[in-house]
Amino acid sequence: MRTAVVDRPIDVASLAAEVTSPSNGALSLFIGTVRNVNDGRAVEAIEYNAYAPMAEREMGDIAREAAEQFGTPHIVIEHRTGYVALGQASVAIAVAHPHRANAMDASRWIIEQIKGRVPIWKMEHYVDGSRQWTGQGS
Amino acid sequence: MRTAVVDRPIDVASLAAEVTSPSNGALSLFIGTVRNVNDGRAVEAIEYNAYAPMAEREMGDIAREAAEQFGTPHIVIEHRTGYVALGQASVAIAVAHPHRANAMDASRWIIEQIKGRVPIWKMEHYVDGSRQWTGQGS
Amino acid sequence: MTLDVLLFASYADSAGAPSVRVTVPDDARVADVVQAVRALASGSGIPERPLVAVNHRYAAPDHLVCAGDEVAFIPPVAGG
Amino acid sequence: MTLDVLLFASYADSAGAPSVRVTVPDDARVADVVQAVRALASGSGIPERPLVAVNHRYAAPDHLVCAGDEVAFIPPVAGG
Repeated sequence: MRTAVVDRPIDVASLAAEVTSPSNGALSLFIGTVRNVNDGRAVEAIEYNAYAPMAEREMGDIAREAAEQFGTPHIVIEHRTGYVALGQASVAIAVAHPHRANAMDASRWIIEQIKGRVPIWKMEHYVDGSRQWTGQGS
Repeated sequence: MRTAVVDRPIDVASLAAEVTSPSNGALSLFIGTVRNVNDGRAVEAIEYNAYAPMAEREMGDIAREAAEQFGTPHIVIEHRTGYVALGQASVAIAVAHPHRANAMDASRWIIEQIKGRVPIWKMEHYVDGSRQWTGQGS
Repeated sequence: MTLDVLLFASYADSAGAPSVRVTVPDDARVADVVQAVRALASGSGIPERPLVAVNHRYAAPDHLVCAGDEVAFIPPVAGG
Repeated sequence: MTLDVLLFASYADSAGAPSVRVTVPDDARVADVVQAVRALASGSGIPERPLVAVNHRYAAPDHLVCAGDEVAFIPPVAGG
């Protein structure tokens, strides 16, 4: 089990390798990537800003809760901060489990938890040069 | 969209890259790996045997059905055949979609369809030297 | 007509070969091919109603088989 | 006691700074800290009931704040 807030590109293959073990039959990976459009506006990049020590703590709690709830310690979560270009990964979750349903349920639960409680915010940079914090009506 | 029956190791990072595009915000990967135990017996490796032309056709149908049902053409499926060692990938599914729920629903639907209708069989090789076809009571 | 029916996995093991040859009437249906295979000494291990594919598609028991069709008996699949 | 309250994202923009300093009674609770920040000119953009974290954990409005605690106001999160 490992969680991290990182300021460099996320290496999906290395996350996959990290949770792989012969006791597992299933590996579920979820990767959030920067999309070129949001609410109809053309996006150029997203800048992720974290309250890093608390984000690390929440991500650690989420991984521990998922490990208990879904029955596997083979969980790795990375969330990137800083300026992330189109198509690049902002978050990656890897869960390995003996059985596929649990692996998939766990990665889904984890991304919902991350979006609901990890103190990270995104500033969308638009193609027209403007920018705004996402989901804060300002 | 691409599907293939392959007789070499599956490169998960390359599958992920293949479906990544700036129009998508989510990438869901599912990887089935060879487990060291099944029904309480110690497994050494699994030999996958396919009715290749039909397996290719069924996988193609599944990808097309998923594309229509979940609304994304960004789907890649590979299934490996031959002798696959512990921990190695036997099947990999990559789905990218603008939204995460659809990406995750699609990859889950695809693995269930693969297990239900693609003509591939596995011969389990046990540590004790014996072997048998999985799930055929023989 | 004469057909070479493809067998896989446990069916191939049971027959001792990856295919068996049968002769069936020209208007034979999938069910008739199954019956013809099961009548062979090598086909006695094939169940009464195996899944059957014709030209790489699953086919119902009443599906009409034509000369040159690729007919295969499909044991319970176990991919993934 | 004197506290430096951490602000992030839109809250920091609204205050024009990543933190604001307030003085509150020694038996202050989270709600009192919020009130003190909102009473500042720079804190007028903070909502009435922001999410608050004390020492990296979400804390209820009646949570007692101690000198030296790390208090942060958390705008609606948007990670992932």
